[in-house]
Amino acid sequence: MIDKTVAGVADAVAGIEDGATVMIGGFGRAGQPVELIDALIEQGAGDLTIVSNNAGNGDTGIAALLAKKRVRKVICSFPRQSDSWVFDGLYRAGEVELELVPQGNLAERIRAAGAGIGAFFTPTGVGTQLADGKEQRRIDGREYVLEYPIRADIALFSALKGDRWGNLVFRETARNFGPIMATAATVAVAQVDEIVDLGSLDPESVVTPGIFVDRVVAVGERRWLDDGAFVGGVTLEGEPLVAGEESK
Amino acid sequence: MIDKTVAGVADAVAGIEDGATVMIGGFGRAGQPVELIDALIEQGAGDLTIVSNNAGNGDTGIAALLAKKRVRKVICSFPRQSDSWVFDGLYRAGEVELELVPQGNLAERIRAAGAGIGAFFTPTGVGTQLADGKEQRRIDGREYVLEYPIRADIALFSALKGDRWGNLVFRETARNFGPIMATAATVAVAQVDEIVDLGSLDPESVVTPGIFVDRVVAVGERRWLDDGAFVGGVTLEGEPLVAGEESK
Amino acid sequence: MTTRIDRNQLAARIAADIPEGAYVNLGIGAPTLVANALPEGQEIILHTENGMLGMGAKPAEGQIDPDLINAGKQPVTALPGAAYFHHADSFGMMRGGHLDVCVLGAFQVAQNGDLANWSTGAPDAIPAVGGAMDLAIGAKQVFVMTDLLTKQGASKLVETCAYPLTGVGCVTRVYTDHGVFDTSPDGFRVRELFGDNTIAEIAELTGLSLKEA
Amino acid sequence: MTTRIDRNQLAARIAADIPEGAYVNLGIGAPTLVANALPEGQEIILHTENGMLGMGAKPAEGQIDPDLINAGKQPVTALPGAAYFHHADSFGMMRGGHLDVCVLGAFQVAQNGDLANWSTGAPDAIPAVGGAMDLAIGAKQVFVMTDLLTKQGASKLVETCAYPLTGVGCVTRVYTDHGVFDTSPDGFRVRELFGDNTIAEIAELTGLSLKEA
Repeated sequence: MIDKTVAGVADAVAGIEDGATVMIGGFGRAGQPVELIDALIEQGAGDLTIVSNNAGNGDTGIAALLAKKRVRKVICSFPRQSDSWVFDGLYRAGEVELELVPQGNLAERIRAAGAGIGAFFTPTGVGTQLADGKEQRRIDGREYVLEYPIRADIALFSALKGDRWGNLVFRETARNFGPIMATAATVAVAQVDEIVDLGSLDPESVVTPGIFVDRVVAVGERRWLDDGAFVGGVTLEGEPLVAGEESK
Repeated sequence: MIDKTVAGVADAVAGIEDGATVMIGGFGRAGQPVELIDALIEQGAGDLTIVSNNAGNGDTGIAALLAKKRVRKVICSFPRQSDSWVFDGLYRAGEVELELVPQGNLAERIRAAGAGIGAFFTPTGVGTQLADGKEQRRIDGREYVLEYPIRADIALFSALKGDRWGNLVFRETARNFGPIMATAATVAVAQVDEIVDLGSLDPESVVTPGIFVDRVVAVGERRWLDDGAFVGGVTLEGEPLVAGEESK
Repeated sequence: MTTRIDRNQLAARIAADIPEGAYVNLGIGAPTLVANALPEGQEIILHTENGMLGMGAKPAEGQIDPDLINAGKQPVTALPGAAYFHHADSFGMMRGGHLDVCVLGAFQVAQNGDLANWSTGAPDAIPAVGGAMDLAIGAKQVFVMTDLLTKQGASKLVETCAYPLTGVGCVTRVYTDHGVFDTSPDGFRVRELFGDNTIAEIAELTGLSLKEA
Repeated sequence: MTTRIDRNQLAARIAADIPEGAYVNLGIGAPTLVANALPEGQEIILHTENGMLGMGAKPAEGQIDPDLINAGKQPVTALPGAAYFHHADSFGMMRGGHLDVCVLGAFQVAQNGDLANWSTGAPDAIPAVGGAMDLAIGAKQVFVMTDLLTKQGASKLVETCAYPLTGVGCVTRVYTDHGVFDTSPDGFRVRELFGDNTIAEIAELTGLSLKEA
C-alpha cells in the first residue's frame, strides 16, 4: 500500500541537510507552510538557500527561519514588505544574499525544472538590470531573455486536503506556488489541514497529482482558523495582525 | 453583461477564413469537437492548416474535413491509426502536407504560444530525424533542441460544461489538448454538453478560466451518449464502433 | 496654478476607459482604487497575479479570509464566476497577452513608453520587483496612474528614464492628476487636460515638448 | 532450438521488476500486457500520457466510456485516487523525470541504449511518432519489451540502430522472449536467460558479443 502520509511535521522535514536548497510556498502569508517551517527550525539545518516569493513576514515562518541565521541566500521576487523587518535587517547587515527574480520568471523557472525544460526565452525583464549579462534573442520581432530552471532539494508548501497517494487540493489564492514547487524539488512535502480517504478527492479537481508529492502531513485547521482568532495576514489597512487581535 | 455563449455551432465557427490555422482538440475521438468540425465543413473555409494530435478517425470529424479537401497541411504527432484511411489516402496521393511533431513537444509548443514563451529547449527528439536542422544545445550535461511556439487563428475543442464567462470544466481524458489550445488561439471556441449558470462551477475546479475562451456553444450530450448508443470510439479489441452497434 | 484632480477622480477617469468585458489587472497601491470606480452593473473581470480571476471588493470586517488576498496582500473576495490557478498559469496568462488592460504606478515614464516603477536605484534600498516586470509586458494596454510631478516638483514624464527600467516601450497611456498622455515614438501626445490646463503649462512643468493626440 | 517465453510470461517477468509504489507508463501495444501481470494487492500507479494517473483495468462490456481511454485509444477505467490533467502537464510530468518506469516496444535497441521504435524508414510509410520520443527520454528507467528476433530472424538487439532513432542512449533494459539484457557503453550485459539458453547461443543468434551482467 502506498502511504505518503507521515505522522508529524518532524518526520515531514527529516533529512534536510546543511546547504540544501529549500522551496517554500506561499505568497505573503497565504499558503506559507508555517508549521513545516517551524519544524525545519527545530530540525536544525543551516546554510540554506530559500526559494520563495517573499522573504518573510513579521516574526513567524520564513522570518523566524531567517532570524535563526539558518539562511545563506534568498531567491525571491519581493523581499521588501511592510512587515519584512527580519530580512531587511539581515540584508542591510550583509548577512543574507539576495537573488531577485521577477515573479513570473520565478514561477516559470520553477515550472521548467519540474517539466524537464532546459531553458526558455521570456520577454519579462528584457532591457532591465535583472537581465544584465543574460543571453538575449529577438524571435518573431520581439526581444526575449534566456532563463534557466530553478530546482530544489526539498519543497515545503501548504495545501487544503491530501490523500495517502499525495493527491492535493488547495484553497483560494493560497494555491500560488505550491503546485509548481511540488514538481521542482527532489522531495516535495505538503502540510494539509486534513488527510482524506483515497478516492474522496474528485479526480477532475485534483490540482497536484500524487506523483509530485513525497510526504503529506496533517496540521489541522491552520492557526488563523482556531476559535475564529486570526493569526497572520493584515487588516484592511494593510497592518499586520497578531493572534487574537482580530476575530475572523 | 458578458455573454460568450452563442446560439448555434454556425455562430461558433463564424469568420474562419481560407488559409487559417485551426487547432482542433481531442485525442483520437476523445474530446474531438465533432459538432464544431461539422459546422466548419458547412461554413466552407478551405486551405486550412490543422493542428491536432491525430489526423482523423473513420469518416467523421477531422476525417470528414480532410475528405472535403479543405486541409492543406496537418501538424500532428500521430496521423497513422487503424481508422485513419482518409488521411492515409490523401497523404499517399500527395494532397496533404504533414508536419510531424512529437506529442509532448506539440503540447509544449502550444502551451508556449499561450504563455508568451518565445522558444524553449526540450530534450525530446534530440538525435532523431525530427530534430534535424534544429538548434541544439547542451545545458547542465544534457542535450536539448530548441522548439518554437505554435499559434492558431482559432481553436475548436470540446468541454463538459461552460458558463457565460467562458469558464470550462472537462471530462476525464477528453480534457487532453483543450485547455492549452484555448490559450494559443486568437479565437477559442468550446463546444460543451451543457451551459450552466455563472457561479455554479466551483472556482477551485475550473480548468480553463474564461479569459482564454471567446465562444461557448452547447451541443447537448454528445452523440455517443444519446440513448446509450455509442458513436465513435473503439471496441475492447480496438475496432472502430459505429452508431448503434454498441450499447453504452 | 494648474488644475489637479484627486486620486479617486483619476481612478474614475481611468475606469471610464475600460470597456465592459475587459480583463484587467490593477497592480498594487493607487491603481487598486480603479476597482471602486468601475461602473455598477458592468462586468469587468479583475485578475490578481497571485492566482485568481473574478476578484471582488474587499470583505466586510469580520469576513476576512487570509487565503483570499490580492497582489498587495490585502483581503479581497471572489465573485460568482471566479477561478483560481497557480502562479505559473497566472503569469503565463499575463505574459501570453491575454489581459486587456493593466494599470500600474510609476516613478518615471519615458515618452517612448519605457517604465520605471520598481527601484529608484538608491544604494541603500532593498530591491524588490514582484510582478512589476511581468505586468509591464503582460497586457494589451499598459496604463500608468500617477501624479504628474513628484513631491519635489520633478516631472515623472520624461524623455528618458533615469531610474532602472521595469520594461521597455511598454506603457501605452499615462493618466496623471493634470491630464492624460499617450506615449509615442516622437514624444508624448496630449490626450486630455483637466480643468483649464494648457499644453503650454504642462510643457513648462515637465520640460517636454508635447503634441496633441 | 532456444527457449522462448510467450508475451504473457514476458509481461509477468517485467512486472516482477516493478516495485510497489512505482509510477509507470506502459506505452501502447504489447507493453500494456504488463498491467494484467502486476501483483494483486500491490499499488502501482499507471500513467497514460493522454492525461491520467491511476489508470485501471479495461471496463466490462457495456461499461465503455469514450471519454476514458488510454494512449492506445482503448477504453480503460479510473481507480480511486486517480487524477486527470491536460496534455502539457502530462508530458511535463514525463519530461521532468517523474515517472519511475516506462515500458516500450522496439524495432531495434542498440547496446548503448539507443532506441528505434517509431519508423522503419520505409519510403512509402506514413510517419507517426505520437508520444514515443517523449516516453523514450521521460522515465527514470526505460524498459523495452520485445521479441529478440524479427519474424525474418534478424536480431532486434544491435550494435547500432539502422532504423531512425526514437531516442539516444535512453533504454536501460531489454526484456525479450529469450532473456533480459542491460544496455551499457561497452555492449549488452546478459541479466537473465530463460530456460537453458546460453550466452553463446544468444551471441550467435544476435551476432553480438555479450557479457554477463
